[in-house]
Amino acid sequence: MDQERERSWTLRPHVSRKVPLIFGGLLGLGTMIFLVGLRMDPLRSWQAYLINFLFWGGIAQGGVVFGAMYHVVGGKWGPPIRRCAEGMVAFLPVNFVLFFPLYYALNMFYGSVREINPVRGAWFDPRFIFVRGGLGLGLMTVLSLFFVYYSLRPEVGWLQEQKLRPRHWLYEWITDGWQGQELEAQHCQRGLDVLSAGVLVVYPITYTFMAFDLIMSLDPFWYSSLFGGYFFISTFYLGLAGLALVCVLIRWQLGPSVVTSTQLSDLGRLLLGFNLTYFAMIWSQYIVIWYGNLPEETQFIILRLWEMPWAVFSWSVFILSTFVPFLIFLSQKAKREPKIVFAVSISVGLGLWLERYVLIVPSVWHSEVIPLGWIEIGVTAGFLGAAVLSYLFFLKNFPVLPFVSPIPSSADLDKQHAEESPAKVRLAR
Amino acid sequence: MEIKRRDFLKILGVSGVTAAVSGCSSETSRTLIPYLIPENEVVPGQATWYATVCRECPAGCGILAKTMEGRAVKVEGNPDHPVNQGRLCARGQASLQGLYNPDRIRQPLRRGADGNLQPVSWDEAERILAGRISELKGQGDRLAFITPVMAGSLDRLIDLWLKSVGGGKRLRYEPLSYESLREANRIAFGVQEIPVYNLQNANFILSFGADFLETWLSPVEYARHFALRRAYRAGSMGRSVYVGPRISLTGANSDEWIPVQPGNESFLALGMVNAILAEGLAEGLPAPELKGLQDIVAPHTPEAVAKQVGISADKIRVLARAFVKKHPSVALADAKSSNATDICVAVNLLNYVAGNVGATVRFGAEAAMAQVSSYGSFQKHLREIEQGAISILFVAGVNPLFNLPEGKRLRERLGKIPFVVSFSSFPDETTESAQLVLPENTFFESWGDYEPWTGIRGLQQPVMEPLYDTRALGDILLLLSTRLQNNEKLPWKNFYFYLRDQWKELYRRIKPDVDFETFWTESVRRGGNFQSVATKSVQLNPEVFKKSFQPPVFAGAGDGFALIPYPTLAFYDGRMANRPWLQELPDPVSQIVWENWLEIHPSDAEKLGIKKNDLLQIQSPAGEIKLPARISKNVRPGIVAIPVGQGHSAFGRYAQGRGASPMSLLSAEPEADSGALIWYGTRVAVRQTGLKHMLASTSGNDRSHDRGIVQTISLAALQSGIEKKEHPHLLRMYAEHHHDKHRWGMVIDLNACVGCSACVVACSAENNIPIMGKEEVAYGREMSWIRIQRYDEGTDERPDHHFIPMLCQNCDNAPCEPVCPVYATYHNPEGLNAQVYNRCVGTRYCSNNCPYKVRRFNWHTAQWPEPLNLQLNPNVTVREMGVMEKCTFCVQRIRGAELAAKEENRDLRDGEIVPACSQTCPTRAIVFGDLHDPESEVAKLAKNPRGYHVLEHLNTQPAITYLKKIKAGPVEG
Amino acid sequence: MAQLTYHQVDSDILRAMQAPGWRYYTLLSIDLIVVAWGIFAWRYTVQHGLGVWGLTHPVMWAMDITNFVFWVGIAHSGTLISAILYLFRVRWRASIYRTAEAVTVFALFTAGLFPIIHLGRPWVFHWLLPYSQFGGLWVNFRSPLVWDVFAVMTYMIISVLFFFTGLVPDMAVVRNRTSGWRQKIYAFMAQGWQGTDRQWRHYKAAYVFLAALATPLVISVHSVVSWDFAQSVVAGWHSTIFAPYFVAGAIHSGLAMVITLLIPLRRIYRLDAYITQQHLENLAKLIILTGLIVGYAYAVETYIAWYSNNVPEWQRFTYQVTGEYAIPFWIMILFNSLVPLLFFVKRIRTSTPWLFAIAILINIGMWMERFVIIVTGLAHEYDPYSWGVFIPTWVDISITLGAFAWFFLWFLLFIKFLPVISIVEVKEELPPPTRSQNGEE
Amino acid sequence: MAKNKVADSLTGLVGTFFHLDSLLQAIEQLRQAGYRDLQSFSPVPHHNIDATLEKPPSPVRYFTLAGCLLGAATGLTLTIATSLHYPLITGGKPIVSIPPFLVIVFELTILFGGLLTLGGMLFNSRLPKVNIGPAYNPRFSEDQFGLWVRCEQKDHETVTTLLKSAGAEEIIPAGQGREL
Repeated sequence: MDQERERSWTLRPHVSRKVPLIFGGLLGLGTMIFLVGLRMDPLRSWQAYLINFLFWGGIAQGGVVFGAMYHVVGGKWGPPIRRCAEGMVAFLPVNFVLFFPLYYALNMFYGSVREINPVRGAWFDPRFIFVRGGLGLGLMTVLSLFFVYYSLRPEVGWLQEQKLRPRHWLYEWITDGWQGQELEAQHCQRGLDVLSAGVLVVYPITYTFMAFDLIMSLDPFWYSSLFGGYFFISTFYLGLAGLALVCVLIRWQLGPSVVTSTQLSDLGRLLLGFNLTYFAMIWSQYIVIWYGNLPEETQFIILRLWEMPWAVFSWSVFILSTFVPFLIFLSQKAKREPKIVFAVSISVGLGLWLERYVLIVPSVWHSEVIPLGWIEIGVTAGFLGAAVLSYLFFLKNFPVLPFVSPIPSSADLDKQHAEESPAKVRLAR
Repeated sequence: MEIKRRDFLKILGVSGVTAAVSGCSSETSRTLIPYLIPENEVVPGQATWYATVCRECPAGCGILAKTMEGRAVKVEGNPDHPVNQGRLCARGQASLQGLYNPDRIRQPLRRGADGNLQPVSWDEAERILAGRISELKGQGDRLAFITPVMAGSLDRLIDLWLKSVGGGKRLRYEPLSYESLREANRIAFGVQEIPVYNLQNANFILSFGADFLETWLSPVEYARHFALRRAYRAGSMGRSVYVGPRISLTGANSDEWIPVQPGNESFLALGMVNAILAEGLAEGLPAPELKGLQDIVAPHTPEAVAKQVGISADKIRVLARAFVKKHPSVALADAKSSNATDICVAVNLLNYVAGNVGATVRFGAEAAMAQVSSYGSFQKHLREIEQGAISILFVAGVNPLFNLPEGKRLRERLGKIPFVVSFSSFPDETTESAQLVLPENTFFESWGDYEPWTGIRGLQQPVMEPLYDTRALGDILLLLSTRLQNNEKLPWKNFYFYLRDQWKELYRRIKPDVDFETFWTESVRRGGNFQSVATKSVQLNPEVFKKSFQPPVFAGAGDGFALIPYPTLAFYDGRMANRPWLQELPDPVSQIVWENWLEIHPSDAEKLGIKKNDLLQIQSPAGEIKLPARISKNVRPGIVAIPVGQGHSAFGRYAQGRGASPMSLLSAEPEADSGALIWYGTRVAVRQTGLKHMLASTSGNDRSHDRGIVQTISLAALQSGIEKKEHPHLLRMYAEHHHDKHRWGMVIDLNACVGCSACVVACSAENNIPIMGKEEVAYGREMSWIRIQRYDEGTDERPDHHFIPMLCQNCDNAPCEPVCPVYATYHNPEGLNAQVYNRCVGTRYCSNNCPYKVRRFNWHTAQWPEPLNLQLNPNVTVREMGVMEKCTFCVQRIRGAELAAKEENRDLRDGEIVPACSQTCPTRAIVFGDLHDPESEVAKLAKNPRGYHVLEHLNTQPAITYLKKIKAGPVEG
Repeated sequence: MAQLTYHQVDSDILRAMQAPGWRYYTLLSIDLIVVAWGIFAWRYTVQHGLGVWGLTHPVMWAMDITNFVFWVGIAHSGTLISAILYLFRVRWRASIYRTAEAVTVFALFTAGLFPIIHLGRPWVFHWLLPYSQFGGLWVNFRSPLVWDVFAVMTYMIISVLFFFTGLVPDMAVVRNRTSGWRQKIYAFMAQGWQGTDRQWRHYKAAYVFLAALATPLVISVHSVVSWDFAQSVVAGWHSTIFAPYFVAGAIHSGLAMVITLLIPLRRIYRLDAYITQQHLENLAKLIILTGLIVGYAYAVETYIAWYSNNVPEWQRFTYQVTGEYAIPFWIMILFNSLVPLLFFVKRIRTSTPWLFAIAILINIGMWMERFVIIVTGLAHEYDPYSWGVFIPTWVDISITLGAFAWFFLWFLLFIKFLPVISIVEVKEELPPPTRSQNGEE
Repeated sequence: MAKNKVADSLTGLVGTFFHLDSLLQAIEQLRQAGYRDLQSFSPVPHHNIDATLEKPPSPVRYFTLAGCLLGAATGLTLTIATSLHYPLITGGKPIVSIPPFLVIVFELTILFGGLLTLGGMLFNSRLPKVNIGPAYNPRFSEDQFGLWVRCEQKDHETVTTLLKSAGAEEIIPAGQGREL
């Protein structure tokens, strides 16, 4: 058994030295461009910053939430996929740090709102937004980290026992107070149960407020009660797309035995499902606003959907992140085909980046020229760099194939309990 | 759908004809002259209009009656009549429900042995009556005849007839009389008259309790004047202040309300005179007069008055200055307290020193009301009755047993009269104690004339055959005299010929350059003959200088509340209480229907621990009644107010047993100087009964909760010149839709709307709107398509009532339309929000989605007890149970006009189409027309800077533009 | 312990279909009386007009539409369990989905009545159906009420198909075990099923696709129902969150109803072997989820009411919380979003009495939710002059009770005439008989 | 029994099994022996049966697809055509207001899809059937498996032995037994 574990431990994508360099470069470049941009056109650079902050943070968070969900429903179909998802946690602390600079942007964004809508002024005092946003994100990050921590601990513990790896502060920290496999299995089990629930409960709330505070309120009049729900669904969808992308890459690295076609197609089915959910969220808002025809609601929508130039963006969002994936994933075969899955996740990601763009920019940007150029690209590149680096860091240090698993989730335990129940009706295997 | 509806109407029309064929015989109908000459008389489905005179109150407005298939279906004001100029009040609109009242007396009745009234034939009835009269054997003065003020041929005929039976006592009785005013005019100016008031020229109207928007003298006329002068023109508008113990509708429409204890008005007026003279503002007064006046008002310095009346001396001075500076102004007095004459005299002096007499107060053309016989003389006759000096009493057109105080004692007294004859058309308190009832025609069925002001002679022609076996009073008397062989004295075949003769004399007097027939025909067609009368100038009557001014005195315990009974907009003195439309018409200020109440100030209510709807016992030396409480700041502390008109014991199903009449609480003692009945002379004790009695109000909430439904603008802001705010350009969710030919729209000027509610009744009459009764209305199920919403925007100290007529806004983006699953409501090409009754399945979603809540649902099958159904407008569907209904700008009238235009192949003229509400509005607040036609009045008004849409933020794009009410604030001077 | 055999499964499940005892008949007759009373109340309405209800201007919808929304909602959990869980290959659905689906079908039978009952002129209800009327006038496809017609009709048809498709193999079982006229009926329902490989193949395929269609359908249906309100401009109705919020609420109430029915069912017919504590616990877990979503919706609604800065919206909210309908409102908050949180405690979600009690409370809470949303929205609309209050009359209440009785009537009949648990799917969960097993025996 | 009239040299044999594995074994043996026209009876579906019989996937999916497309088309034409045929403006919304219509389209898509799915299933599995053929044994619905083999008279022995060897409890001839 140990050999088997050892095999899966060694089975890690070996990333060529160049890759970190390239993305490090991107990060540096992005930072530079951002700083320059701040001098030249602060508003523009800040809005680019906000877009990417929401986008990359969204991918990471979405991934972790997937992991938590996988645990809660007691999924069995793809340990590596679960681990790939957990890996995204690596970017969350970075993202949390990246939230602080926004403090300087908020004043710029909300000055006008406070003038037009004094009633809500106090609520939009940047300091207040900053504090509540910070607390939410902080909590979210901590929960996510500990969730993954409990998932990794047994394996790292085993590694330490086997002395397969030079001592390392990270491992030391993770396996602090190690009490041996069996005990730990139980202990981590409980931890996972609690934290996964925690993640799943806190996530919607935090992201609802992110949506209300950082996007919806940029427009002083518009409001939509579903917007929060819409945003956390969209973010989760984004996370899934990111996950699919990573999985395909891993598969290409380590071969189809690690990430099987079946697992891909299951992932694909999930994507399809959330594609529909995401669309339902858009539709539920659109039809209501269309029908009600109340100016305070319609203006926001019309401006983005029917007025140039924003219409272009909105419709490409629709095509890239909703329509195309739907058509493609209708077919069973497509879902099993790595290349196609890869392409689709790219398209979804692109679409959702534009989505955040078109949600934010028209509210704060009031000049003729469309703010889409080197600043935006630069800032995006920077975030990309940061995200990839942190993910590589995770891959480097932790096994892609969770080998001290399947950790039986409490759901399974229940099922075992069910097996003992008088009737031998066998439930979920 | 339109097609279908018209087919349906044809059928209705036919059935109408068959109904009308029932007896179109006599000469009268041949001698009728329609207002608009049609080719031939009765055409199925085509209206014929007849001019006549409204006799529901002494104002004597001219009306046009619309008859279809021989039955009157709608009345409108007669545009040629100088008093109302084409407009009518709520009572006038409801007059048809007198004609078609299901409780009308349908044939002569006599009191049988068992004490009940039994039908008799006219012949029999005349025989009995003739017998009784001949028993008098020339002692004609044992016969008394009570009528209202008639001011016309019939009045003279009655006198003649009385003479023919050897004289007799004649009483012209009006519950709302102006005896003290008449007397005061004698004292002040030596003319025992009631002058003409030209409110439309008055820059400042100071009303001492005169409710000229509801009942005072000539409400329709004065409402028009008031609105005309209130209109904002060239940077200014007329101002008005109301002095009185409670806020009437008139008070609610004034800039200021100065609450005073009843009876103290005189001192306020004198204080003002004093101030005016002191400040030397009175110009052109001859020295002796000035001297005399100064002597009279000397004791009444503003300071002294301030103490008496309880308002600051400065305020009195400000009012005084304003009253003179805003020349011409006018002060009106409707005094009802024990010192009523004093008050009127004081007010006369005020007008005199301000130079209003001859300007806004004109003697010369006197009001018919001046002919009223005083309540004092009435009392005298009652005493005679007690001594048995009267053996026959004729009562026609009045109901003293309801209106006079001490009803019980009165009934006993009448009981002493061997033979009481009532000519009433309805069973009422008086017919209850009559031996013989000879039902009179309603004025719609009889000839007559009425001269409300000298020179203004309205000619009243019957617009249809009598519904029942009833007769005109004139005819009855003439037939009677035939029986009594008095023909040589009264040689006329019937009243119609007498009337013609009377007009022959008039013809001789005014000598128009046409022959009599043309003159007559023209007068009948136009509804009368109208001459202006020269103003005669008056001087102060020396007698006035000897006048001493008394404080008011009250009967009843000193700690009681001063009782204020007040006639109401809907019921006048109570004679209208049997009209279901008026019963269901919310009182504009209280929004209460079907009953009356006792109004008490919150502070007093708190003292007595009275809560809303507590049933209270109100007691005075003369009697006691029970009424539910309405707690309101509309009355000043220390007084209680009760509307008059309800509390009938016998007046048909709609009036009987509703509320109570405060008149029975008053003391019978007439006022010393004028002999008038003292209305405000009683203190009452108010006690809890521990019971509750729910009043039915149509108002869901009195406040508008910052919804901006009634919007106002300050006079200052208007003077500083505002621009109509252009809305920020809105991005449209869907393309604008176009109205190819017309876009019907409406403008409602909230500054002109006084809340008189005439439009509401007019709408009910035009659109066959059923009445629901108290319980249903209490639950919010009234059916009115247009309603006068009253919002109290005032402070805790002082209410501030705003009125807004709310009807279907016929929105461009009507939220009600798209939600209907069956297209029962849709937007028609002329911009109407059409409602197809036959298509409606009754999901009621449209009403839920209507922000203005102007859609009405037929909860039950509507009831029109015979013969009310004869009034139904054949051009409008009667809606079935379970369907939604609403205002469509009187689409039947629009179609009618369009058809007419088509036949004459011409375009529609602006103002050709007039919905019922707009047609009757006495203040012309409602204007309807085509918004597409830039020349139309409505299109021009819609551009007014005061214009706004209700609930604009919902983007419903209503067809109705409201013009903001102008808040002028307190008068300055 | 011995494995369940195929044979035993048949006999256990068919036991429920044996001739009923006096308890059953008493229950049935009481139920019938209530149904009859409800029908009388409706007849009375038709005769005297909707005025006999508590409806008024401005509250033109109240208990009628509340019942409609409530019952459509009840239907949803059935489809969730039978279709959605099927797609997610959740095995434990096997032994409860038949009942759940029956609930769906019967709830729809009940809900379907109200669009007709609530009409002012029910005798022309057919004008709501899409056919050419009055020379080419159809229905107004822009009206949410017409969407309702389509959504509910479709949902009803698909559910019935799904229900009977699932029944076919079981009907074959029953057919083979009965005789006489009963057999004829079941034979008809079995459509001549023989369980050949070909039949099974197409059957399974069809079943998957029906499930795949039912899933988006079920979501769309309650979205459409929610849009009856959300599409209006009524403050408190016009809200974008309504669609997901109603769907979650629907499933919330539906699950509660399923629990309410399953608990007595397994007790009376001794089906604990098939409907285990585990099933109920899983349902309870789902309820936690839906409860949380519903709670989230309440919170967001409140936040937006404040945030929107919209006077009528906020005043309506304060009215809802403090006005005439405050009690129903707080019941709704308590029963729908707080009480279900108790299920986080394992001891509670595994105790039958607790489950039953809380399920009942949720049923009440969800009915109240619909009532509160509908009535408070209308009672205090834009024009304060036209504010009003709805007070239910005996007719309102009778019709509501009648509807409940009507639903239970169907369910009672179902118990006796159809297998309450899918025989075939339970067998599928068992290991097929093989020689090896026999070896052991 | 119309089909029985067709006197045919071909007949069939039905073997009854108590165990799934025996059934599968029988299928394999027969297929090796070249008897490809087999027909199994079972109380529950089992993927192994299909696997061993090597049956193609069910074509029902195409019915579903067709139904959905048909439904969508119907929905679009119904809504748009009727609105244009009797154009009434409501609430200022366009005569052809797509968003609301899409709701109808969606519902009809599902409805038709569902109907055709069911139709497809009935059609493909030759249901409904009026009467059950002799090959069928009521216990097939309970706990036994059956296998019908199409073979000529002369092959009866061979087939019988094959079935026996696989563990068939009883073997009866069932003429044109194919799920008649």
